[in-house]
Amino acid sequence: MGLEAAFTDEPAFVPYLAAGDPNYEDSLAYVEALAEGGADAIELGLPFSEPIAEGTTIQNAIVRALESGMTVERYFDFVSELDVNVPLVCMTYYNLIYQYGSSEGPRDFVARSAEVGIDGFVVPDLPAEEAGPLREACDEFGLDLVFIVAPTTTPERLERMREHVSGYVYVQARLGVTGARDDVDDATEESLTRIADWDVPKAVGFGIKTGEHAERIVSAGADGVIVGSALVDIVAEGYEDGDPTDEIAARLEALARELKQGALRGAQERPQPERT
Amino acid sequence: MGLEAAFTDEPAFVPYLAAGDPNYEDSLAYVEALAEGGADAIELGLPFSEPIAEGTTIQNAIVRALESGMTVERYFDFVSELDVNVPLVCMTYYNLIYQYGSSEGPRDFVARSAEVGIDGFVVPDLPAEEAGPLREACDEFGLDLVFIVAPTTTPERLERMREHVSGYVYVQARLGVTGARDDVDDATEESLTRIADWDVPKAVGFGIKTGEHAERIVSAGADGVIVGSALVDIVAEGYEDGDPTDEIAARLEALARELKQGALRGAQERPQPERT
Amino acid sequence: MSTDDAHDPKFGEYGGQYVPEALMPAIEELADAYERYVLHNEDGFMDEFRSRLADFGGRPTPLQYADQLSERYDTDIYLKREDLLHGGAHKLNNALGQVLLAKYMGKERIIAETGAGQHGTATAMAAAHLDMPCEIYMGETDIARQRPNVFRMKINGSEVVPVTVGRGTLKEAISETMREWATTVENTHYVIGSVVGPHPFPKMVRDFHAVISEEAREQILEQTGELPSDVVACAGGGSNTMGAFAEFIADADVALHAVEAGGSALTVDEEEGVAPNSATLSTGDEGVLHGARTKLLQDSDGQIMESHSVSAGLDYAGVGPELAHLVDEGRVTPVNVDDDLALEAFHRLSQDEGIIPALETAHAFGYVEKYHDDLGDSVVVNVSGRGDKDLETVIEETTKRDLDIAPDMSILQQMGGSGL
Amino acid sequence: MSTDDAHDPKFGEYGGQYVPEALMPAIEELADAYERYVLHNEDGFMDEFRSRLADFGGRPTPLQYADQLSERYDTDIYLKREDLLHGGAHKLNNALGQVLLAKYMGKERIIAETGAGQHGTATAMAAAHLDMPCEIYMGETDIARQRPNVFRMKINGSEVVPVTVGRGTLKEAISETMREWATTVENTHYVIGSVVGPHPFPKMVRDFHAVISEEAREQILEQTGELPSDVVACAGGGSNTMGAFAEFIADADVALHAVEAGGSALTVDEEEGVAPNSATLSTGDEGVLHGARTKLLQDSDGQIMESHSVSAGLDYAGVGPELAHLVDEGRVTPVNVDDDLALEAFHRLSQDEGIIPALETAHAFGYVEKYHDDLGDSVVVNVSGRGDKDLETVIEETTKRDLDIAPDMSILQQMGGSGL
Ligand SMILES: Cc1ncc(COP(=O)(O)O)c(C=O)c1O
Ligand SMILES: Cc1ncc(COP(=O)(O)O)c(C=O)c1O
Repeated sequence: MGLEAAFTDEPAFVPYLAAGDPNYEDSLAYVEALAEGGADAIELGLPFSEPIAEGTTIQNAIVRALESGMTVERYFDFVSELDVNVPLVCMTYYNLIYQYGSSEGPRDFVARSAEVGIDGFVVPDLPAEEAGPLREACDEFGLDLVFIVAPTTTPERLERMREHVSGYVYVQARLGVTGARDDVDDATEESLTRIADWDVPKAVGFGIKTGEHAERIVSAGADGVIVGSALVDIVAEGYEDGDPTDEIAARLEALARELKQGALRGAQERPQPERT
Repeated sequence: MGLEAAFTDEPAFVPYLAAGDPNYEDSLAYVEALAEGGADAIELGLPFSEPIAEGTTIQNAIVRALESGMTVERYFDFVSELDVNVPLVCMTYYNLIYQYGSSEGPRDFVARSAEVGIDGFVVPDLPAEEAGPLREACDEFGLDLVFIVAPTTTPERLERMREHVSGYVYVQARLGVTGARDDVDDATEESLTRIADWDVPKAVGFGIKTGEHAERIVSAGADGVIVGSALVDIVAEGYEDGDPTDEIAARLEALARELKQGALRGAQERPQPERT
Repeated sequence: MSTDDAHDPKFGEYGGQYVPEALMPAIEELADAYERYVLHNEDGFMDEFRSRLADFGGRPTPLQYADQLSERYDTDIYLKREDLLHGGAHKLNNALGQVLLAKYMGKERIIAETGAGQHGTATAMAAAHLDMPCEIYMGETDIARQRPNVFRMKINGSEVVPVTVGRGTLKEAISETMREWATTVENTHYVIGSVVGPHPFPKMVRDFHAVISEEAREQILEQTGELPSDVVACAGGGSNTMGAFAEFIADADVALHAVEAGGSALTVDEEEGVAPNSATLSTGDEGVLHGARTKLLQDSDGQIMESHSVSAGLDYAGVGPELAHLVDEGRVTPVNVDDDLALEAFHRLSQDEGIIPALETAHAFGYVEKYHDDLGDSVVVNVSGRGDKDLETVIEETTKRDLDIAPDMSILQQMGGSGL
Repeated sequence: MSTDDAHDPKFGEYGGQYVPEALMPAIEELADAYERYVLHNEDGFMDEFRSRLADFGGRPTPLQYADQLSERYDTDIYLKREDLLHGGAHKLNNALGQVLLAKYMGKERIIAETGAGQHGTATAMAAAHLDMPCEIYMGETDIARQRPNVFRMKINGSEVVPVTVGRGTLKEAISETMREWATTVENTHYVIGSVVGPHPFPKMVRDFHAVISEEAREQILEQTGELPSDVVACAGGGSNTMGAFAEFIADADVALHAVEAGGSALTVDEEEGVAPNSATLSTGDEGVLHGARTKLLQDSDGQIMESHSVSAGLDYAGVGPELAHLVDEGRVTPVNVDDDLALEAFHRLSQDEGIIPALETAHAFGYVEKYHDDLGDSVVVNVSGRGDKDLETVIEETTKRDLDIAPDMSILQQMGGSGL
């Protein structure tokens, strides 16, 4: 359905979970709970054995998912089986995309993704320079390719990314994983300013944990917020404490709701709304 | 009384024990038992902490003696207390001789030795080249200085030794510690031939264990036999088995008797007796 | 030093820069520094590097004619003695180069990953020597089984940071270090331990190690007047390998053999995601790992396999992209030697030449033993490191196997215990 | 090489040949071989020796300017890097020289004694390299506590013969080796491990190690244009010491400092026959031990004391006779450094310079730390060996002491156990 659509009308809340964490069945319930809680799109992690771009929280989620038997084929099954009504973004590492299928390159993976209803990709270890073949396959099948803009990204690299990006741009709020709030806001504002004239929605992620926090990010000009670790934490804690699946799902839904509400509040506080 | 006297008339049996092995009192009894058994002179070891020239058997005897408290002063006491009627040879290493007393050099040690009734010295780590000061002191106090001739001793060194030697010459039967009998006899005969014209008695030692063995050595031309390890073995075994002192003493006396008898038999078998 | 392709992040289709966006600026900054300092000797960087390698590291290392092996194989065997480098392996060439480069770049802090601890100890030494704060990331499982190396890093003043995620081994340590780097790029340099990772690491690490072949080439010409027929080096990530090959690549008649760890078997267990070897060049296929496209041990999904070898330093599921390329081009021959043969070669070199090699290095000699008939008349073998670090493993693995060539170790058992 | 006094078995009143008669011919034969091969380079012996020292051993070793220490002490500190020699210590210079000499003499077998195992491992390496059967005599107590070195000797193909008499330590091993030599002199050479024993050993071992000062003298002249103000070396038997001093002895302005192990105290326990140090030059007096007249730790009877030091390689009750003589003459200054100061220096060199020294070597640096105000403006310190062998001892001794400078080792405890 096109990722950009998720950002129309109101600021988007985009949660992340690793598919299959801590197991296939529970994970289905958790992802559905996020949709229930108001997700406008979902980043669904396909676990890779060497997740070099993840923090400890998500690394551990990936370990749990792999240990419970998640594979690429089961991931596609998982997506097919998911009962949600929002666009899905496959977040994974390039090697899984590259290896899939009988022919070399990313085309087979994209084709199969399109088949099961995936709308786009975030590939943290695939910079714009190496993204040519995946971009082509995405174009062929009408899928989006999201890129991540970091606070350290140079102007030259911004230009390169702009050429390839579609769906939305993932604005990495800061380098550190946690930290003082004001920092985040400053870095975020600066990043948003740098790409203000791009014609894709700007979603900010990295370290967002509360509704209040989402509110500030959106009020600073973001078109959406991406939240991963805070949600994965709920799964991890519930799993460790042996809590019932429905309770954990309820907690996820509640946090989702809070985050979405925060984003909505943020939109109302914006000095001059850029989009309507 | 002069060591040479021990070799007059008949072949001499010269046993060795470490003074103080396994303790002062027992050791007195053992040495006296040897005299009882027919010793013509006794080599009495003064234990040194680094006995580089000894086989394992005697090394262990020295360790026992040191551990039971033997010191240089106690050694002199030991000699004074000994109730034997044969010449005594102090066998030790040069450092103990050198360190003794208040003035530098061997003189104090020799003086004190003379006082307690020692008749001469064997110092295995003191070659003729280094023996000047000790030779002088011995001359001053009328004591003998025995040297060891090895199968490997060169003719030049024999000459040097001949100048310094007195009392008797200690002929080392062979390099190895144990071995086939015929070897010993050959090496011994050759050594004896090399020093045949020396005017001191020739005593052969190194590996002699039985009366029969003593017999052959003497029949090969030796003026006496020196026996150490075989006797020390009796002390060691008795000590380990916890046998009573008098039993061990009796065994020593018996072996001494056997060795002396062997030596006497050997003298009768000599082709042409050199001394009468 | 070959500068022709310095700006190209690729080796044919291999290489590249598959890293999180947050790291791209650091990598571009590094590529720039590589060009200026390493390739163009700006501010005399290379002069200082070479001079410290000499005085602190002990270069040049000898190229030694091996009397006994040459006789055994009836061919001239020359040993390039990287085991004599400070720290006991070739690793210092790279560690010293990168820490010094970090200094020239104005970085204030060093981080590095380590598995068995060889690269970590080399980096800790270099950091102490150059007075740079240093943190080494190491999986907690590795910390427990590589205690002496942990201790060496700590006494050199480095922090050792335990990585507790997953299995707590090298893979996790690399991810953790990359993440740590991504959050501190501005003041921190990440010293990667082999010719792997994103551009410019594979080229830069190769150039720091190229001194091995630069010396060896000169030395053999001086000693024999001719180039060698063969150069043999073990290959884990491939840093000693590329170092030993680099200056011979243009000499088309010199055969280059990269010896990988054949482990216990060349087959894999897809189910468990485990390869009982790390013969990446011989059995792996193309993929993307740790920032570069290269040959990998992976399952059909593309998940990275656990590799295995008796030698911890060869135990890596990837390999340097340049080596992968040189193998595809036919310039380098990939071969492999299994655990048994490597252990045997370990004992042979120790007994015949009086050199106790690292188990990694022993693989190179295992290859020479088995295939000496295929080698030419003058063979340079890179002795990448010494084996002191491997004594415990060797006792254990030798005892398991009952090798004919192994010395009788009963004296140690008699004296109590069986370990070291 | 100073040949002036080659025929004189004495250094002043020290030295000589206090050995059993059975050994005298061997020693005379050796003195003859020393003169012919070593002093007169007969059959090109010295050429072959020097060439093998280079190719197999890794000579020359660097003379490294120590950045951090020089700054710390505000004087120029130069490190003579014998730790980079094959095997990790200066010991190989002598072991290789003697084993090669044995070959030239037509001997068929090598024996040697070892205490901590450093000389044993060097001899085993040299014997393997030169294809000579080799037996190393080692006390059973030492075997039990020096397992890695026992293993290294065995993997180099040497036999390790346990000496069970007495306490089973170095003293007993020396006696056993001397006795074994006395029974096999005809085909066997005894490789003594330091500048001790009867003539010609002290001179010969010195000459084999003199390459240290030969190189260092040349290197410092090249680097600074001047001779150093001071040379500092640790002294156990004194082989690295004499090696580091030899070529500077004629340079009257160069101060020579021999640093002994002060242990835990300089006092002695006459009752127990124990000196809690091995400061022979500083506190010992004249006597005869192991074939030579020299300075000794002995009780008033002349019984040799047990010496003690945190560093096994300095733990010897005697010292080379030439050093004793040079001290009496005032040419060499004997000093000592206690266990605490040595441990501190161990950590300092590791952290500041990235060099983990042997505990023996650490004594030399302890001296520089404490007395740097008394030293001149250009100090050569002999880094006699590396500290890999000492890790376990250092952990133990450091933990006991709670030294400020020591790194926090709690990471190792957390990961289970406290040893290596
Ligand atoms: C001695 C030695 N050789 C070889 C290797 C393998 O690394 P590379 O293939 O990068 O040279 C290692 C790695 O630890 C090593 O320690
Ligand atoms: C590294 C090192 N330095 C010094 C010594 C002391 O010996 P020497 O005084 O003969 O040099 C030893 C002895 O084992 C040693 O291993």
